[in-house]
Amino acid sequence: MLEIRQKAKELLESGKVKVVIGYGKSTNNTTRAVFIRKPEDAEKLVLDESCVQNLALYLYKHEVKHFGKEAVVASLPVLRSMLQLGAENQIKDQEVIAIALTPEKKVVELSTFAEIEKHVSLFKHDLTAEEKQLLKKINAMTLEDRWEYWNKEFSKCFKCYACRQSCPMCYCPRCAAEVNNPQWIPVAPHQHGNLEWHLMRAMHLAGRCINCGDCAKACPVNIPLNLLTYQLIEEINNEFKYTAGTSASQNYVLSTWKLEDKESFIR
Amino acid sequence: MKIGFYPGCSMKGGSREYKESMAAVAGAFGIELIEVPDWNCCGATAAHNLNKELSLALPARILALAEREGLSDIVVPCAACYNRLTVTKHELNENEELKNKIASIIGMEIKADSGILNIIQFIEKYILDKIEAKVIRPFNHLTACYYGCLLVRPHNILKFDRPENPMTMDNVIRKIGGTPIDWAFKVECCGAGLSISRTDLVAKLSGKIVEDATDRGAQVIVVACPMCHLNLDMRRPESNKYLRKNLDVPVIYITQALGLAIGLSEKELGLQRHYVPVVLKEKPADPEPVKPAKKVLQTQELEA
Amino acid sequence: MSEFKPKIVAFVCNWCTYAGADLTGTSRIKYASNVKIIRFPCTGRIDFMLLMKAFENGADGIIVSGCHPNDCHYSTGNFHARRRWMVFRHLLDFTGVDLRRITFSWVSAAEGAKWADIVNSTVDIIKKLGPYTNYHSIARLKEKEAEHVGN
Amino acid sequence: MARIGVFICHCGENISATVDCHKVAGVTAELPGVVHSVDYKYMCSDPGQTMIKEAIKEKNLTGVVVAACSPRMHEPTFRKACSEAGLNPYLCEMSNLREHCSWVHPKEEVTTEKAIDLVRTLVEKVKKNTPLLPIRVPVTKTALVIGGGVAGIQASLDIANTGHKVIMVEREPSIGGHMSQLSETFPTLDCSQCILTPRMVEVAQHSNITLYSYSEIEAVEGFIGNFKVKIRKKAKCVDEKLCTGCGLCTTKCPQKKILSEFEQGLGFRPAIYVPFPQAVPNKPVIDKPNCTYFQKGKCKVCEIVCPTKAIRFDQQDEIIEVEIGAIVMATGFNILKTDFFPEYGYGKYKDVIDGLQFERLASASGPTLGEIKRPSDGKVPEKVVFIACAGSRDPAKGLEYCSKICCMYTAKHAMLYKHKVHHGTPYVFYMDIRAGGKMYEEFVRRAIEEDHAQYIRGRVSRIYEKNGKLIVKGADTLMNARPVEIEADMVVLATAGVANEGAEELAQKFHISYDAYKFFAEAHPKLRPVETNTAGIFLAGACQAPKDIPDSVAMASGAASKVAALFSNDELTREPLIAEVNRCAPPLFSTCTGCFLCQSVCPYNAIEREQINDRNGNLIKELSKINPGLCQGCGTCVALCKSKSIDIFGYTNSQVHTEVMALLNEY
Repeated sequence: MLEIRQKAKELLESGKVKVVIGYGKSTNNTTRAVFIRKPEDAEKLVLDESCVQNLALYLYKHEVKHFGKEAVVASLPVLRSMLQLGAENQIKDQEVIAIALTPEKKVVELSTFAEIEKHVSLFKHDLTAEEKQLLKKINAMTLEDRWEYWNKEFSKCFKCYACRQSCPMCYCPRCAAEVNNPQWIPVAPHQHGNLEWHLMRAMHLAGRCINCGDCAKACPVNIPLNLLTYQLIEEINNEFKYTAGTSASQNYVLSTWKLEDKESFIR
Repeated sequence: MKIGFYPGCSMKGGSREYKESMAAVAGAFGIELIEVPDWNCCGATAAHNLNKELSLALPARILALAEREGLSDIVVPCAACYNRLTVTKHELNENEELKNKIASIIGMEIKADSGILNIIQFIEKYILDKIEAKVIRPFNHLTACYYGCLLVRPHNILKFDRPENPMTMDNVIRKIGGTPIDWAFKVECCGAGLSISRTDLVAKLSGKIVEDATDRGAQVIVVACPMCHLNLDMRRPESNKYLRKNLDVPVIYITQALGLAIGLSEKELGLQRHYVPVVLKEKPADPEPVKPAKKVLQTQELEA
Repeated sequence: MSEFKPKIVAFVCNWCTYAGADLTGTSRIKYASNVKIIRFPCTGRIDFMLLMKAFENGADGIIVSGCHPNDCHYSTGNFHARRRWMVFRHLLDFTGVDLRRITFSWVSAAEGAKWADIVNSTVDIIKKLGPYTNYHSIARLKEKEAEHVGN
Repeated sequence: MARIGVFICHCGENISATVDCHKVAGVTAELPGVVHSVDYKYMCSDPGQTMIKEAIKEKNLTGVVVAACSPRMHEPTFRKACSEAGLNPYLCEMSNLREHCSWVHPKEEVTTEKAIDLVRTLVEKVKKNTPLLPIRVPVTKTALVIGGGVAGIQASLDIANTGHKVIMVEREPSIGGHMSQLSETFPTLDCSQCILTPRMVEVAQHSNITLYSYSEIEAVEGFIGNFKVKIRKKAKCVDEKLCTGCGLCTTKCPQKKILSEFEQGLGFRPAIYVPFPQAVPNKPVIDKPNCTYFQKGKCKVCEIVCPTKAIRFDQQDEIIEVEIGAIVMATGFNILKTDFFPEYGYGKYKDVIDGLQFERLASASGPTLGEIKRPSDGKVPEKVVFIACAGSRDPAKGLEYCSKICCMYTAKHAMLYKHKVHHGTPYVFYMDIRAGGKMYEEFVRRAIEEDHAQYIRGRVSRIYEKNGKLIVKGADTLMNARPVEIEADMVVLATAGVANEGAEELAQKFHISYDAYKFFAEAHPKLRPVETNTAGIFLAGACQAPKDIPDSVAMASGAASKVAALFSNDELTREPLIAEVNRCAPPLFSTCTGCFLCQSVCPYNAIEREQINDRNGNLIKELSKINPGLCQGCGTCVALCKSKSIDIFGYTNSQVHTEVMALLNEY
């Protein structure tokens, strides 16, 4: 924790960055994102297991950007988000400095995508055992049951869009859900509108989700909607050997193709 | 490991040594051959000329029996049987209606989904990758691999090797330290079914095969079909008479060659059963330098 | 009660399948009238949202069809579509949408007979499956019908 | 408020036989926004079109739906009619009641119901249509011809003679292609070189033709009328301006034993060489991999002997960018040169050769100066066996198609052989003799009757060497499959004609389609044989399928006339059915977020990056922008765009969405 503060201090003092995005204390011992702009404030930074939010979310927000050059306390999901955001031209190479921890918990400063890619490759990023377990459980259900299961879940949704707001990959200034000509997604939170919203969200994140799970954490009614995109992570990996958030230079899986792509399902 | 086995008539008679050597080799690799119970004639060679349904029903019954035993792979050493079984499997799977009809004729359920392996496919699938380790007496002879007709034809159904220029057996021989020769008659007709009715023809056809092999320095002819063996081996006196030569190149089964290489005894392999005594000459120390195939054509002479 | 008449929407590309369906007509091959075709420039244009819209609005089955690989008039649209469909199918299956209700096919401008066959076989499948009440019930069709009048 | 006119066509009986057109008209008349709805016997007829025009004027319609045949048939007709009546043509839509309804369904209630649904759908769509203006693009009146064989030569000359510029690109050091390798040509037996070389010279001298020999296509972008092509001019290591083509270097080059590609490996050439005496351009190139200097670092003999000091060892490949209006592909074919049939011993026996090699043996300029001598020992072969269909028409072992030219050139070979070796006997194994063509059958008869070529109908199973002879084993199917055995001195395989090396990559570079055998695909097998599916790119010669000389030349002239027709306009108009990225007021500028995931889906590289800067030139935002010239309107980007920022005219999101709604909701 001290090292982090030290590093943040340095960066701000040297003027290398203008703002450090990190975690700070919040009410009833939770943590929240803080934006440190003065070296002395570096003391406010904390880093413990309660620091789970994906801070990549703030990197491209113009409210933060206008402070000037950013550094971010970067957990693995943040780094992977950064790579994917890089691949999608939302942040540029060397635009943001990542303050990350090596597997040996040493603080390192990563300033280029290349460094981040190298760093990320040190960790194996896979779904957690329980995530896999859940997926297995759902996949084991009959079609009917799966339909029932998800509609039960979706029926809880009241379209607060917290999932969208918490997702670093949902950066569109106007989400398709807001398009009203044509009205793709019904506004009212009825069952069908919810289904369409969640399917669309999953499709739009297909091949882009870096499984930080913030969408599910953000959901006030606890819909396990991260599973939708996780399932696709698995499938896309099987089909195309592609994983989002591993490189800032790879082409988007759904805007490329191979002649030998499977088409057994096509008559 | 247990694998289905359809002997067919010849394994019980003329070519017992084929079966013996095969069992011996299989055993050496821990493979048990389960004979298809209550099997019947495969219908070669006459049935398919006389009655199509009969020619399908006979092999169909064999397949059905094998299925009943739960044998997923059946090895069929005789090329003629192999051909009949495979063709039948193909025709039944092509035509659901026909399949049902045949099923009703033999009065048995039939899926026709079991794998049918000729001896070479059998070796390739279950033995080839393990063999080099086991070779203790390399098969160091100039070898003419003789495939005959039924092993590789009709290609569109068997989908096995190149009908006019098969090489699979040559590869097996190479694996056991042999030197397959490049010769011209590896798929020529041996006379096959005429062995009884037109000995004269067989003498002539087989004679040419043996002659070409000998001319190209073969020290042994290796076959994978009882009928071929019969004609090249038993009919040797006749063919020699036709050729006015005295050719004594021995003819052995691929399984016997394998057996020898992994050190099984001549007895186990039934070598003593052959008509032409199996005397295997060693390959000469430095053989005729086999000219490498050259695409490049020398044209000095031309320009002269 | 009257027998079930499936509603089937076909999303097809202009250059291959639409032309193929034209050929079915010119060769007077008959097929079930349950299917109605919507024309797109290319399978690559077909938005996955439209498939959901079709189900929402009462379709019991969907056909999506375009040019065979390498035939695409735009050279690669169908390849991109192929990937998109693959992923979308995985998602639908995962959420319990019945994939048997969506037929994907390649039908070239020369395959009039194939088009008829695709339609008829799809209609048969859907007849077996019956109306897609699962989806329609949550889509609250009846209440919505009013909404669409005139827009 | 929309004012839609609906016009139901009976198409004589074609539609009205199974669809109650009158009812359809009646029902659609009730649809909201429909102010006019009629049915008529022939809408496409003159009175029919007049009905539409008048209705447009009288009821000042804002949209028209013609429910008749397939839009692929008559959409242009009716759109034209509308524009003549002052209605923007893109406010007219067609509903396909014939091909998609009346012809495929029986006469019954549901068929009429379906018709109504189809019409209603288009009515709803047309309400969302917007007036569009056709896109005008200029035409660069320069043609690119790829390949300098007889087809390329013909195409270039024809185009050049219409007064347009031509750029010809040839991969080899000289133009001429396969035809320059041939000895004589069927059915006239006139010398190939004699008829070709004058044409080659013409190309070299034509003021409208720029020739890039020893060059290849690096990259292509753009579209009809406006292609941009990068040509890689491979380093010849010879300064063409200085070189006089005296040939001293080629005679002095110490490297002499390099197999000559032109002689099909039957002769040699030095490392600095011209492929053949009549080459165009007649200037040598250095074959780096075989040049002593490039491999060992010393030699430079050519440099020393060159009287004009034209040798440039340091010459680099050069990339030339050209602007092109139309492209003719004339990349030709090749023959299957492989040990394709091990049983025929090609590559194993020196005296088993292929057709092109025989051409060189028979050619007066060939390695044997036209004497038929067999490669192995230079003896004159007494018996020569020619095998037709070596690879062609053989699904089991070879290719399924017929190579078309082999029957004829095999007959020619047999003849040439007989003419040169009077006491010799040519044998020809064949499946069928395919001699369709002017004077072709007569030619083959001559080979058989006058030159006594022994034609044997049957296949060869095997060729093997036995005491100096090639034993050819086959069957004579006309003698109920009697086995035939011929002791030949030489065997000539008429190996199949196949697509040229690199054809596939080239096709992908140009976005043209190709068949399973990698031959380029024509737009329509009968009606558009010289066009490709990519506008502005045409085909000539054997790159489309194996062809003989007359066919190749005819096709080349066809392609040339297509190019000339295209160049007869200064401007092309294109359908405005293209995609567009939305724009809106600052600070958003567009709902596009500039993720540029759409860039790689575009088959035409039409999606560009636009930078929005503030007045001090600082970047505010990067957005996608679609080049209307390049966009062909596939719409793949539209479906991909997550923020729905891209839309495509004619198939807009709101249009297709409405169609789905309308199609399914009867009301």
